[in-house]
Amino acid sequence: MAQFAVPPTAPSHRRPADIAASAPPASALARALRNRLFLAVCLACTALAVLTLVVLLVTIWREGSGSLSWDFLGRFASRKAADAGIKAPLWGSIWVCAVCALTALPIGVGTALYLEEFAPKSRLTRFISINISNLAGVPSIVYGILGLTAFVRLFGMANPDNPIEIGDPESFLFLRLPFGSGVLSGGLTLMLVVLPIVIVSSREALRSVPRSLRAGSLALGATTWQTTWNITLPASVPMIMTGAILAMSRAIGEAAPILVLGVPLFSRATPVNLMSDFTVLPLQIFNWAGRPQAEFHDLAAAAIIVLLAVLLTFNAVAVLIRQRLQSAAN
Amino acid sequence: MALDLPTEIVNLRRGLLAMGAATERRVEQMIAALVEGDIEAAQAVKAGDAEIDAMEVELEGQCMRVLALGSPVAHDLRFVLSVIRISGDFERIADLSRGICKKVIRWSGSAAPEGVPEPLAEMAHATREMLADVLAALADEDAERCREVRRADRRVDALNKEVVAASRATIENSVEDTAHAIDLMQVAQRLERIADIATNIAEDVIFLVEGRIVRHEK
Amino acid sequence: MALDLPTEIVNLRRGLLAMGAATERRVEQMIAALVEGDIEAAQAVKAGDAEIDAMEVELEGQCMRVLALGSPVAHDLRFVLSVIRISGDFERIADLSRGICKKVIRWSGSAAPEGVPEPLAEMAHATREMLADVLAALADEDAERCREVRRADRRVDALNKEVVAASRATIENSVEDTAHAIDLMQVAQRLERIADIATNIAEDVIFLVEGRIVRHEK
Amino acid sequence: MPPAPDVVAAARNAAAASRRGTERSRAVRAATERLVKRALFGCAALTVLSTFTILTILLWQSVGFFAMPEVSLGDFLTGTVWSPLLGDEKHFGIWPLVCGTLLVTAIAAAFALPVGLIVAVYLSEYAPRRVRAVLKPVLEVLAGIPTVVYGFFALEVITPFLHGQVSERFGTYNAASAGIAVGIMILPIVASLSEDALRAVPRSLRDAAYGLGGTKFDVSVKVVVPAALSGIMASWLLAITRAIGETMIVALAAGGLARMTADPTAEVQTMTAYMVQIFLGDAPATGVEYRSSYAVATVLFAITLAMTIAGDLFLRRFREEYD
Amino acid sequence: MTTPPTPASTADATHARRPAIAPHGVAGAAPAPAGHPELAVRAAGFNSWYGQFHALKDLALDIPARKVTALIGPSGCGKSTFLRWINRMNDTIPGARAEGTLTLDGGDLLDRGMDVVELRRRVGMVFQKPNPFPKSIYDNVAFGPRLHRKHSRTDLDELVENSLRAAALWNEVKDRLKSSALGLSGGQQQRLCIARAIAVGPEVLLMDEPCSALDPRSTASIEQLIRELETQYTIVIVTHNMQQAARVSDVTAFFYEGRVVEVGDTDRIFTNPANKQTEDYVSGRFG
Amino acid sequence: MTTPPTPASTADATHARRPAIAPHGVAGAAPAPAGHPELAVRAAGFNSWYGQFHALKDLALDIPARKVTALIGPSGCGKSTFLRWINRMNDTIPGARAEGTLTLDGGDLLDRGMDVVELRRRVGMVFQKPNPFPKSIYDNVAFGPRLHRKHSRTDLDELVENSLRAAALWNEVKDRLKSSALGLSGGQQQRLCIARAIAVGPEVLLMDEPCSALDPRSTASIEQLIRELETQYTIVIVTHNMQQAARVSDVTAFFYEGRVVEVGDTDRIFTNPANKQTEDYVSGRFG
Ligand SMILES: Nc1ncnc2c1ncn2[C@@H]1O[C@H](COP(=O)(O)OP(=O)(O)OP(=O)(O)O)[C@@H](O)[C@H]1O
Ligand SMILES: Nc1ncnc2c1ncn2[C@@H]1O[C@H](COP(=O)(O)OP(=O)(O)OP(=O)(O)O)[C@@H](O)[C@H]1O
Ligand SMILES: [Mg+2]
Ligand SMILES: [Mg+2]
Ligand SMILES: O=P([O-])([O-])[O-]
Repeated sequence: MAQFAVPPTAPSHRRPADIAASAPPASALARALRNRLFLAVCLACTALAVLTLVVLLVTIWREGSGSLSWDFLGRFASRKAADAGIKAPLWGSIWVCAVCALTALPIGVGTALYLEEFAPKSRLTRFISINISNLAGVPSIVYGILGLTAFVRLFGMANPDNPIEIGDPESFLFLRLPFGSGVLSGGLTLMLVVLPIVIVSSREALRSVPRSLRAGSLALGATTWQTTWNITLPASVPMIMTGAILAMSRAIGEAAPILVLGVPLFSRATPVNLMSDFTVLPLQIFNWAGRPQAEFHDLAAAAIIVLLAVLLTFNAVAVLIRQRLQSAAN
Repeated sequence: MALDLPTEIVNLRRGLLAMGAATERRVEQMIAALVEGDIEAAQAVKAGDAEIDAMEVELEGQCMRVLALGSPVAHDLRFVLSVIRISGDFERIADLSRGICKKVIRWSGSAAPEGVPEPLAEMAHATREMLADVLAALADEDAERCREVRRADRRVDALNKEVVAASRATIENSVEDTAHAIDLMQVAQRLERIADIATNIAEDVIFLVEGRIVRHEK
Repeated sequence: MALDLPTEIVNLRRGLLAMGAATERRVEQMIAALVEGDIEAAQAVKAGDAEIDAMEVELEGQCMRVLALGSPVAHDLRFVLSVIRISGDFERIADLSRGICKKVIRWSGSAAPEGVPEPLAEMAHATREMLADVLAALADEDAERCREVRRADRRVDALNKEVVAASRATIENSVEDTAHAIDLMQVAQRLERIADIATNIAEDVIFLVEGRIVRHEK
Repeated sequence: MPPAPDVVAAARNAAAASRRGTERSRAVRAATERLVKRALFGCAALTVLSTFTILTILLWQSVGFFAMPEVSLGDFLTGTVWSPLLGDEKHFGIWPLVCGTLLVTAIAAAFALPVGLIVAVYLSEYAPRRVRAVLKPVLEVLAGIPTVVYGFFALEVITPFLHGQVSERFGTYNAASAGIAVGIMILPIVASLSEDALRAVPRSLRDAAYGLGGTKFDVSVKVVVPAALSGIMASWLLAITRAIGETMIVALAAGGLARMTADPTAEVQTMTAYMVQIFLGDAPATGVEYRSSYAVATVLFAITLAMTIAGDLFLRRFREEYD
Repeated sequence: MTTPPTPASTADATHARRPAIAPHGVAGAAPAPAGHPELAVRAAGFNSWYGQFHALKDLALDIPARKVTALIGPSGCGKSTFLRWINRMNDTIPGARAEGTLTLDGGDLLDRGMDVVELRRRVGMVFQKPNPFPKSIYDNVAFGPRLHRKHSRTDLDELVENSLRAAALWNEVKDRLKSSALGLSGGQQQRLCIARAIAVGPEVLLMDEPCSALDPRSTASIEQLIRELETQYTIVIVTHNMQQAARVSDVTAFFYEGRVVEVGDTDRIFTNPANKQTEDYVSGRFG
Repeated sequence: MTTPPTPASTADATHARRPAIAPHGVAGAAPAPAGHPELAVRAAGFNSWYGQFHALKDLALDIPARKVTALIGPSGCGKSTFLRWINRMNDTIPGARAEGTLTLDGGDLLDRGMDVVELRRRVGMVFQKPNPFPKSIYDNVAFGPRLHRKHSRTDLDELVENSLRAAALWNEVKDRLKSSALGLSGGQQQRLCIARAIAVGPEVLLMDEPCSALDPRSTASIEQLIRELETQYTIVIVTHNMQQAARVSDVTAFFYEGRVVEVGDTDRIFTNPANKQTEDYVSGRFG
């Protein structure tokens, strides 16, 4: 503002109203037109997004609905398109997701609780939070590499060709070291993928609980944990659950990290325990979609329909929870 | 203690009316002393003045407190201001009564002539009546009655003139009565002031009720 | 207009001091009329009373406004209360001066005796001095000076007694002077009241400065 | 219950009643407190551990890779030929893979960032409540669709469309198709996060702008968008990061030919696609090809890490605090 | 308190389309009829609804020009609603509608065809919480003028400076015009918002509890400012603080349950209100 | 204003570990020495910091028992900071520390080994914005008691009822104890917060601008309540509203830049303050 700094005195005595009235007015018509035009652009872009979704869904439905049947869900994969089904990947997905949910939720929420409620304001705390936001940006295929090394091979600490086995391989209670590319490895790997999501959304949920509520509880003589357990957590549970469901739907759709683990592309069995071989739906879709034959593309489309149905259900639940939350708040 | 404006206003009102009653009692005793020569009553008025003074200081302090802590407005504010003014008026009335009583006591010591002249006695009663009326008007916040009090003041003024004329006549008749005649005139003048002050109170009540200053209006 | 408390306080102060000056002028004129027989001055006092009344009503209205809209506390509050009280006192002083002037005018009409007795003139001057002092003390918020004013009141009281005694002597000497002697006594009594009221103002200034009610303390 | 006559008596009764009952143990309370805090810290430590492990693995394997006789770090960082599988003439120059990744990302960003932002502006500023109630879930559905589905979509719809309607030069695998599919994938991320940022702009700012005589356009574009800029930028950076790390779409639609090109019709290979190629194949775990995928992963990790840190800094530096 | 309508506000009270308010600069310039205070805003038989809820009922209120009018009354009595009709901010609220007479300098404010953008230029508004844009101080003030007109660079500089001077903020910010407005204190931010409103050259300034988010010191500075602006602008201020209404306003209107119960000189309302409800409210005896 | 220390607050002012405050129920029961007002909180040579920032400087303040003490002063002068040391809520702020003497009924409040949980039971706090928990009204009030003791069902019912009665809320909520506390109005919520604080049987109630988020009507009800509770509790209230301090308190302390400039009977502070700064502040002439 050089021109203000130089002349030290003599403010002009024109009233703001006079100065404001002195310049030529902007054309009202032009302003109105610009207003309209922008609205048109907005509508076009939004329509494009919606249209994309419609085209996508329609294409998939057209290609996949033909192959869809209860049989399709109940059959194993086959080299012949007509005989192929998704029994193995469907069950694989369910198993893996269960493992993922059971591990990611406690760890993720626990981390969020620690950071929001307990952590002192130290460098370590800051480092942990930065680290988590970085983890959120790590491509999922890199997690695959981590899972491969850490779970499948257990850092090479045990000989994969001569694994240590505890229990009956056909029963549920069976442990093998290293884990190999079984359900447990898959689930834990997905856990790593979605952990940052769970943590971030849980932290957000906890942060949305007003400070004043915590202060109110502490001022009544509650300890930090009593405050957390009685006040903060109950108030944030719906939001945490919404975040968790969205994280799970991400886990269900992930193919890349599972692919890296080296799971068999052809599986003709459903898992019986945490060490069982498995495949997952997205991987099966990838497999079918990558083949040159059109019949397999139809199978892929059918499998996609199943996958999307599962996801839509998840989403619907999340939306429901959120709406309950919103109506409770009002 | 913490301050609750409505309660404080009620307390002020109670205090003011109590002070009014005490003042009225002084005036009654004063008239008893003056008209009936009741020396004891005169003594009582003299002795009781400190009490009235204390009441005034107390009320004034309370008003100050209410103004400082309660920020009254509208009727409340006018009421507090009226309390300040009227309590001062009461104090002045008690003071004037005390002055009259002092004279009465002095007379009783010397060989005083029997009784007071008719117009003075009448004046005393008229004044007393005005005071009673204005106290009632204050208690009821009755502006109409106040206007009557203002009218009544004229009569007291006229009586005062009569007393002065009568005194002069007395003196011119018998010079040895000069001292007493002068005293009587002074008493009359004080009564006239009391009536004036009653009128002022009436005007304050009108202000309190109607929010208009009528003091210097005719 | 909107209300800015500091500005309002300054305005009130200005208004009060102006009223004080106007009152002082009346008293001066009254003394000129009384001591030097300046009838014009007496006329001026009589005519100017309405102006003082107007000033009082104006100041009082302003105080009311400040109290209602500005919620003053501490010194501001005490100041506003003092303005209410002191302006009333000024009005009363002007009223009493007017009373004296009326008498002076009456004398001029009849064949009045030359001059006023020495003690009365002295009383007039002492009273005027008290008033001047208390006005200065008010302007400077000087509590010490106010205490002096309180002391000076005793002298005026003593002079008043002298005047009454002298008047009685006059009457007993020459009955035909009764009327004038009575007038002189009444004038003296009014002067005494003016001095009393100056003392009251002094007490109000002490209250304003120190926040203590000293009115009925000895 | 005795009816308490007034406030003071009730207060006295309350004080008395609060003293009845048995006191809880303070020792137990303190012990619980310590235990819980440690357990939760354990959870938090796990996240650090996982970063640490990733770094160790990537660096360890990369060191192994660069220690092999066929490879040199210099060539890797400056080389413009990537041909790990072609017989004896193996070249490990990372640039073709980086170039492929950037091309696909650029196409995706060019489409998704502006469109996503405009959709966000529409949703937060213009859309009637009912339209918003429909559109918001639609966006969420789009965001929740697995990437493999987009890959399928690219192969089945986008590529035939490009080939048929735009130009014959688009082959079965091409960068444009993959880029557009990635764009569709990140569009909801941009739209949804930007919309959050726009809605976080307090209503009072809009009121102020309307109060000065602004039109809806003025208010949205001149006040609300600038006010939410840091959030919008953060959403863009996150979307780009996701695009760079995207695997399944490019593995399906972009092809497997690593080369330096800016031609959207051309078949390209991205870093992630190369890794898929290796891990799907039967390359021996000790071979140079296998090891090379770790080196690529390291580069990928470094790039995304840089992006996230940049986004973080951006958010921190330019965030406007509204109470 | 009912003043005869100014000539401009004719008797036309029907709701056919009428010409929108007079063009800028003309209406304000017309001198008021001698002997009557100039009227800025006039409401008569004014009703307003939010959906089914009848918020303002048969309201009559005349707001004098170039004075400060305070609207007081208990929460929810419709003060803000009335204020927001004067510059049609209620247009942004779905379901809000009004009927009856509401004029600004005689021009109908309820005309559906009216150019609300121009209206809001003429009627500035200051809100409860200071709401500076997250831009530089300079850009905040220049925002409004830039919307409406093309100013030369030097004109704009002058306009910004004079607006900031008018808002008594210039000396505090002149050395940091380019720094963010969010770095100012609460009181400064509110004065900035006033400068911003002033910069478009309004005739009327509406203020909805402009000090309720501020500490006493900042409040005092804003009150001082309002007093100084009064000669230039017609100011309407909503406040919950009776003392504030008493301090800053010339005219006070007491709202109760959607009606104007009493309106009059502030002095009178606070010393001698005519209505019992007004008396109770200003004495703090309400409820 | 300096009153000799009560016997319990001995001369020990060093900062070695001292026994924590006297066990519950004993300290409060000891009668005050005759002739002196009973002292609840006593600060002397008290200093407090936030990191490097010296927030309270050499503060001396005696807070009488079972009276209302108002802390007034400009924004940022340290009123809240002082208040939050009395129940050690500052422990939750990293970098906050204090030195000097601060005692409650003679027990050292700065003892690091003190059981702050027990302290906060004895010293209740009410915040600026009403902050009821998102639970039922009943559970809000029962929350504190449940933390500290195992009450029988009937005991708890009685406690909840009496606490609500003490907060003058019982009649309004007795038919909907099980419904959410968030459905109450602002003023009711604040009274609920007071009931919640009362339910743990405190001796001292700290209130940090308890009415600043409320409308005048609710404010009046809270002020009324404070006046009624005064005989039972030692109340310390921070307020920006001078009129409020004047209305509710017995003793007023004026804070300025981290020091207590003047403290005394509220009457005196508002009619005849001894200090020029106090006078200026209460007269609204500040700054
Ligand atoms: N957008 C809205 N939709 C529906 N009702 C509304 C809306 N805004 C206000 N109201 C209702 O209209 C009435 C008047 O509201 P308004 O905001 O004008 O009150 P107010 O006098 O400004 O109160 P306050 O002093 O609390 O600001 C209230 O009963 C309120 O509940
Ligand atoms: N958590 C904190 N960290 C650093 N400084 C703080 C913190 N809390 C308060 N302060 C500073 O300490 C000083 C005193 O703050 P405090 O909140 O006690 O003031 P206050 O008198 O209550 O003001 P207000 O009236 O605005 O509430 C202020 O200058 C403030 O900036
Ligand atoms: Mg006396
Ligand atoms: Mg409002
Ligand atoms: O002062 P006065 O005696 O005339 O009332």
